[in-house]
Amino acid sequence: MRVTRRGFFQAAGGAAGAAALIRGTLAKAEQAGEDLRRWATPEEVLVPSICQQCPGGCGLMVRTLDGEAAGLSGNPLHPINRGALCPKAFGGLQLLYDPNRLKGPMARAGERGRFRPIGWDEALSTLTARLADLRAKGLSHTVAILGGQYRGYRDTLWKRFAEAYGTPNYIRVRCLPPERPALAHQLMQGVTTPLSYDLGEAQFILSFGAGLLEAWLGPVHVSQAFARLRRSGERPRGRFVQVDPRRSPTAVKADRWVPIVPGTDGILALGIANALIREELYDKEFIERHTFGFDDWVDQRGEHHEGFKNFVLKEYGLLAVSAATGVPVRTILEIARDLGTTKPALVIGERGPAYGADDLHTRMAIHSLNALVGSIGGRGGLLIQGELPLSPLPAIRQDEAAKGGLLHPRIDGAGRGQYFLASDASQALPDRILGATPYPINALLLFATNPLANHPAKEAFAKAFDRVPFIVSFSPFLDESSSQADLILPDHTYLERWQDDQVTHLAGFTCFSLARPAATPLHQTRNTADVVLQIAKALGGSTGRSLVWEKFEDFLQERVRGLYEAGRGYVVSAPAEESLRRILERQGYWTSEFKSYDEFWAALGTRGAWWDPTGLPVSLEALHTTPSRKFEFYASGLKRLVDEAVKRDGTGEAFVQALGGRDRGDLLYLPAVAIPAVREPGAFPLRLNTYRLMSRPTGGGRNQPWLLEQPAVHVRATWEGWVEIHPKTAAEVGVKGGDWVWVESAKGRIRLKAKLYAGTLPDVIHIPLFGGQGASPNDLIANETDPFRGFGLLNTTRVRLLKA
Amino acid sequence: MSRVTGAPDRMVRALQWAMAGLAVLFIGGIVVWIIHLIRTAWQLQDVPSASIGISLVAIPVFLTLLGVILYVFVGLLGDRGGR
Amino acid sequence: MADPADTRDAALLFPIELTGRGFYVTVGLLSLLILWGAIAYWTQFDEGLGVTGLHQPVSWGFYVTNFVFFIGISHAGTLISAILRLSKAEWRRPITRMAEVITVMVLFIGAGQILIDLGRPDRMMNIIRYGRYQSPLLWDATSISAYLTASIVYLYIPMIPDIAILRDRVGKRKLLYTVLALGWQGTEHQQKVLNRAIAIMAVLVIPIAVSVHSVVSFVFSMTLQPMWRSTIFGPYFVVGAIFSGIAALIVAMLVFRKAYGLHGYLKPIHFRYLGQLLLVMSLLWFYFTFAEYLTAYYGNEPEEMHVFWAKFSGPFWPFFWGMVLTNFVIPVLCLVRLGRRTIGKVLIASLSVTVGMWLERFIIVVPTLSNPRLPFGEGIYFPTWVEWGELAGSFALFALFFVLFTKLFPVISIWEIREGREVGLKEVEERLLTYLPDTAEPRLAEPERGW
Amino acid sequence: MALWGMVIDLDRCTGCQACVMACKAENNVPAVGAKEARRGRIISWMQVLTEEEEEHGGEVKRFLPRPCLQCDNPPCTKVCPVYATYRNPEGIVAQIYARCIGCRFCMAACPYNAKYFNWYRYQKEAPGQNPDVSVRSKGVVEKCTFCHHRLQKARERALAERRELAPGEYVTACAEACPARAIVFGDLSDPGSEVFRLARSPRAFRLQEELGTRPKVIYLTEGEGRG
Repeated sequence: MRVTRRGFFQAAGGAAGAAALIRGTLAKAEQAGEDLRRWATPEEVLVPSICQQCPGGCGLMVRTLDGEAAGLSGNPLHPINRGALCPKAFGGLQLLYDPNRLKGPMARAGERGRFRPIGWDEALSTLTARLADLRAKGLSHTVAILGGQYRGYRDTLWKRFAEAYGTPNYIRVRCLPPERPALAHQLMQGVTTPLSYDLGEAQFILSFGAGLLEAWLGPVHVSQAFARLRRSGERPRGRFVQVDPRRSPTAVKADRWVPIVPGTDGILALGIANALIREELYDKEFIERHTFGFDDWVDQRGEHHEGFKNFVLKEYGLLAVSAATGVPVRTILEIARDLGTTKPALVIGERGPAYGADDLHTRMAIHSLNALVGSIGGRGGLLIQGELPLSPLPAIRQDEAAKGGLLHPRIDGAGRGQYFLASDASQALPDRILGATPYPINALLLFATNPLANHPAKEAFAKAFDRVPFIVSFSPFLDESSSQADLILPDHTYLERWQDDQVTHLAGFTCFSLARPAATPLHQTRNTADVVLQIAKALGGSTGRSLVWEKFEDFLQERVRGLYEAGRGYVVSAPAEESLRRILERQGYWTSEFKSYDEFWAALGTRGAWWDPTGLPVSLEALHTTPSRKFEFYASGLKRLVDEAVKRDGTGEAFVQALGGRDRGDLLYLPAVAIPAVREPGAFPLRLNTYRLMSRPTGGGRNQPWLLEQPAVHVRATWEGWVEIHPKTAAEVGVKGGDWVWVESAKGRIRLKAKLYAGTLPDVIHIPLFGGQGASPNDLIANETDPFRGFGLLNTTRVRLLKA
Repeated sequence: MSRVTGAPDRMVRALQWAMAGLAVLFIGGIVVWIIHLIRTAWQLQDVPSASIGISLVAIPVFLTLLGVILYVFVGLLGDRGGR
Repeated sequence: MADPADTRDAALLFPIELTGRGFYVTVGLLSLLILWGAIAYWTQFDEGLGVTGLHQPVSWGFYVTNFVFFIGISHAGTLISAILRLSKAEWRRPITRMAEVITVMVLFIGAGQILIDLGRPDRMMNIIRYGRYQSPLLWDATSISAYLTASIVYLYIPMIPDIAILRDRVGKRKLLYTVLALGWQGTEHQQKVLNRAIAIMAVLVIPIAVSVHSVVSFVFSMTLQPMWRSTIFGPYFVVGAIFSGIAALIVAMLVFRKAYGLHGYLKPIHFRYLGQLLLVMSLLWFYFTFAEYLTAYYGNEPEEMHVFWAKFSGPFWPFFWGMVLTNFVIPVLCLVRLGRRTIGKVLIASLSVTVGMWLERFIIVVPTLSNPRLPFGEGIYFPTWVEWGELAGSFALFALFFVLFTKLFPVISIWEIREGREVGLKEVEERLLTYLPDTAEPRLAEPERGW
Repeated sequence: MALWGMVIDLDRCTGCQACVMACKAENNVPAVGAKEARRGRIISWMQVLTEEEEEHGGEVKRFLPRPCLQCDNPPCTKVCPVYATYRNPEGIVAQIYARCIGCRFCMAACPYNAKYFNWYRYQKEAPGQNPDVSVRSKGVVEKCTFCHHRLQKARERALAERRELAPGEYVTACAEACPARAIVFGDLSDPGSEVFRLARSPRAFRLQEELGTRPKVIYLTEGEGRG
């Protein structure tokens, strides 16, 4: 027999009520009646929401009982995840019910780190007064907004706010370089929208260190594609090779794990290219018709340029490649043969953090393999993402204050000089705040980011924070960064607020997700998007004029109208209904399911997403918008940028230097990765590799016990961080599994539990980014910065081990 | 030889028979319990044969024990009565 | 029958009549240990079994080890005394009572271990209300309650004449002794009833005792777990039980011999005989152990071998080799020649076996659990202060029960000693004669027809 | 009568633990905390085990999600002294928390270590829990129930709508969450069901098949091979 808790109380309440009546005590009977209402079967409603634990953007169904969230599952209609979820999603419940959440706004009381609760009115007026004051003094550019990991209209809103208010400093602080699209794709194909990988339709996948099945873009979407690759039913089992210094769970699932010296992925890619060319396994038709710079060529001025083919054959002999990468020649040949003979094959070169010192050319080298096998623009290859037909925003009418502020360069230097091509340069940011170059920062707004814990330059950030007189945090938690704030205006957690999501890594369709609040807010928190609108209104001027919406909900409703009016796409619905519509559409009929926009809006709110599974521009022309209208092995777009930079005085030279210097000649524009000289081990003989766990949500998830308790399965770990050491290496320093070890780099040292893991190169140790107890690898990472894109290099640090 | 006893004879005898009664109750209880277990196993069709099999050994053993106890009580106490 | 005025065995009544400082000190010390155990149990009851060192997968540890160990010790007793009685070994007379007391006391403690081990002791009655005979635990419950009943009866019946002596001789606790003596006057009928009852019990108690320890072993061998699923576990456990029982009995005898000055009753010869019995059991135990491990090793089944190597050279090697040392090497070395210093050697051997048999139970229970069939982490088990406390408390409680018993009843059967003097000598002589060839008319036995 | 079973395709499984966390959220399985976890007391009805290659110094070879295997011949139910665990007519091995005395015999008897014990009272009733599943007290054994409460709810719904239980209406939380769709749940006695078909795949095997426990969780091996 089934007795649910509530059912039981209901029964008990009924019995108590009866007993009270028999006794004739009216008051007690009323009390019992009250109990009965309290314990009555609650109203159960499923509300769609969007998981915000990672950039995957999976659709959720939140089970609510009288408005109280009591369970999560995947939204079965949502095209990204089709009802499935990853482990992180379930941590969302614990995030929502975290007992240490901030209960309302807080203001600094005395020194930093001490707080007193305040009301929303006071909090908002304090912030508005401060911002208005700076703006009035012509210092609007000295307000910096640091954003984190989120997408969609919250990003748009902040950007608009910054532009209307008059600060160029809306800076995204994230580990993953915030590129839209990947720079290598932009330079070689000229595309300006993100490309996506059609993993599920590929027959062979070669991945250079991308944690496909762990923390790469959207884990659920990729896992589903992986399952299709392996067992689609209609085709033979697809194969998949993982190049990675570590036998990650992805490598475990791969048919072949290719351990590689960290940072040499580009060299291996060129070695494979060499083998493909030498054995004539490349797609000759594609190369001939759709690429530029493969063979030697002569430019307009009559200068002879060496083509990709001869360059690779000359420079990347297999023996040299094998020596540099540690991958046997035989393996390189086998991979090349597999890659050249299996169609469609797909090469992935978007490892989350940077590959190493020459990251851009490494990515270009890897991407050139996709061109060699002709995997661009077809099924199982690289596809382009369609744009969502959302209603455009009205133009911002900037007043003088805003215009004046925007004339200033960005504090992090992005978009100028050496960071000419970077959209954000967070690694350089703290030093520039500290040095007040080119100007001091007077106010810092932190939204969805915690650089004091999660950024490799966290010490520099801590110092920089000390220099800023006014820091505002919108974090719902008192984390490292928000505890240094002067004012905290806590945001809702994602199950409590209106929000949207626009994911750009989807193969074959475009998707817009909408979430209304699934749970009644537990505390006195407010959706930061609403707060931004409120502040803008209070500030008035061009800020108020540009952000006229009362609530974020209104803003969203206005934007989404574009989807309704686009004349394509669907609000997601049951599979049967959907396939019927698609059959109709193929025959040329598209009809709207809804009579009015209100109906459309309501349906979107109860089903959770809109998508357009058809109408993708997959023609090769659309994919090749370079100057030559072809795939360019020789990136003439980059050449043009460099030429322009050289013509410009002052800042241009820094950019060219950062890229590698003009004396490299054509090598700057070719996917050329220099083979490094053999380095003596020196004082720090081991390399440090940090990686992202499947179980790590955005922000680290320290308030999500389920995830902290079972963070990984390849090692037995729980609650505290660890370092993975090859048994041989461990034996050399006399360390056994479970011992404490010191890991020491030039920057500092941390103590961690050792886990012996044979799945690694012996001279590489691996530390996960883990939100639980124990030291963070960020304390070790030497703050090497990618010289022209401004993000930290996470995997170039050298370390040594000591038994603790 | 005079009997050196401080307690009234009837009370002593009552206590002694009470001990015997206790033994009957205890072992009787165990037997009833075993039968209860068979009944439960039968009702739930939870391998009643096992219960019956075990009880076929267990019940006689307990009854024999009870027999010995009663034999001693009756034998010793009864003899004094006849003195 | 014995004359109550007979004062020869007055020494046996001293502990009951007089109480010295030593008694209070002992009781005090034991009470402290019991207090530790009680605090430990209260902590566990209040907070949960989490206060122990148990975990996933080692879900059984000290308590189950203690359960098997104590139930094993209980064989000391009744089984030995019954066998000696049935075989009419005359040297049994000063030993039987102590053996029987150990059995009863230790059975309570042993059964108690299972209750300590329960996660929900408040639901203990579920075993009675909803018990099911498919579970070996219920076999245990039945078998142990039968054994407990039988042991109490078997302790009580031969004590009746002694209680009568106490009733007549000791000034204290008159009512208790009068009631318990069941009006014993030593009449012929009474003696006949008594002797018959003792004889029946001695026969009855042996199969029950064997069943108890077989059933205890079935708790393990009925599962599918590596190194538990073994057909010889029943006899192996019974042998181990008798082995540890004898050892515990010897230790108890030596303690009371010293404490109550019973040198006159417990002579080296008794220890020599018991020592020889212990030696035989040690060899038998070794034989079983050898057979058990050889089959596992020879079969070389991967899951069994995990457990096997965990015991041989893995984390449990100190326990395993400690067990071999204390159960086999030390006792054999001590007991193989019992010429001089019999008592010392027997004492060392017995203490060694007591420790060794506890280790044996531990090495059976824990390594199997800590090496599961599926690839989990190996679970290493470290007991906490709670488990140590309950172990100490259990031993202390047993000792206290025993000491208190000796304050109420004679620890050596007075009437049996007297009977030995008065009847035994003659009887043995007569019996001995019947063993011998008839010297008067030596003649060959006629071959029976058809043989 | 239905015979509920599960097929886990190891070729699809990526060891991501979505099933593990889905199970915890669905069945109110507590996180036991750092101290308890270090002592080896994590409760994880669904657990992803890793098999290691012995010859390569212990490299992880494959992932093996392990729920309760719901044996048709369960070694755990036999040894329970109080009927707190039994195989119900539809093949689900049930656990009655209110009956369990915490002797842990079933844990010792289970060859798959699928049973877990509440060493302490790890949690109280709190918002966010699933009201369909009771919060276990200290001192009792718990384990995967194939989300039996979902069957009850589905059945009630079907009853209220006066129809038969539709296939696919009752699915466990782990199967529902699995991103690679490696877990398929259904009625093994229904020849039309996917589990019926997959259970007869040439890739199918059962854990510790030689023990004769006849698990109703069936695995499909990795690698080539049809099915």
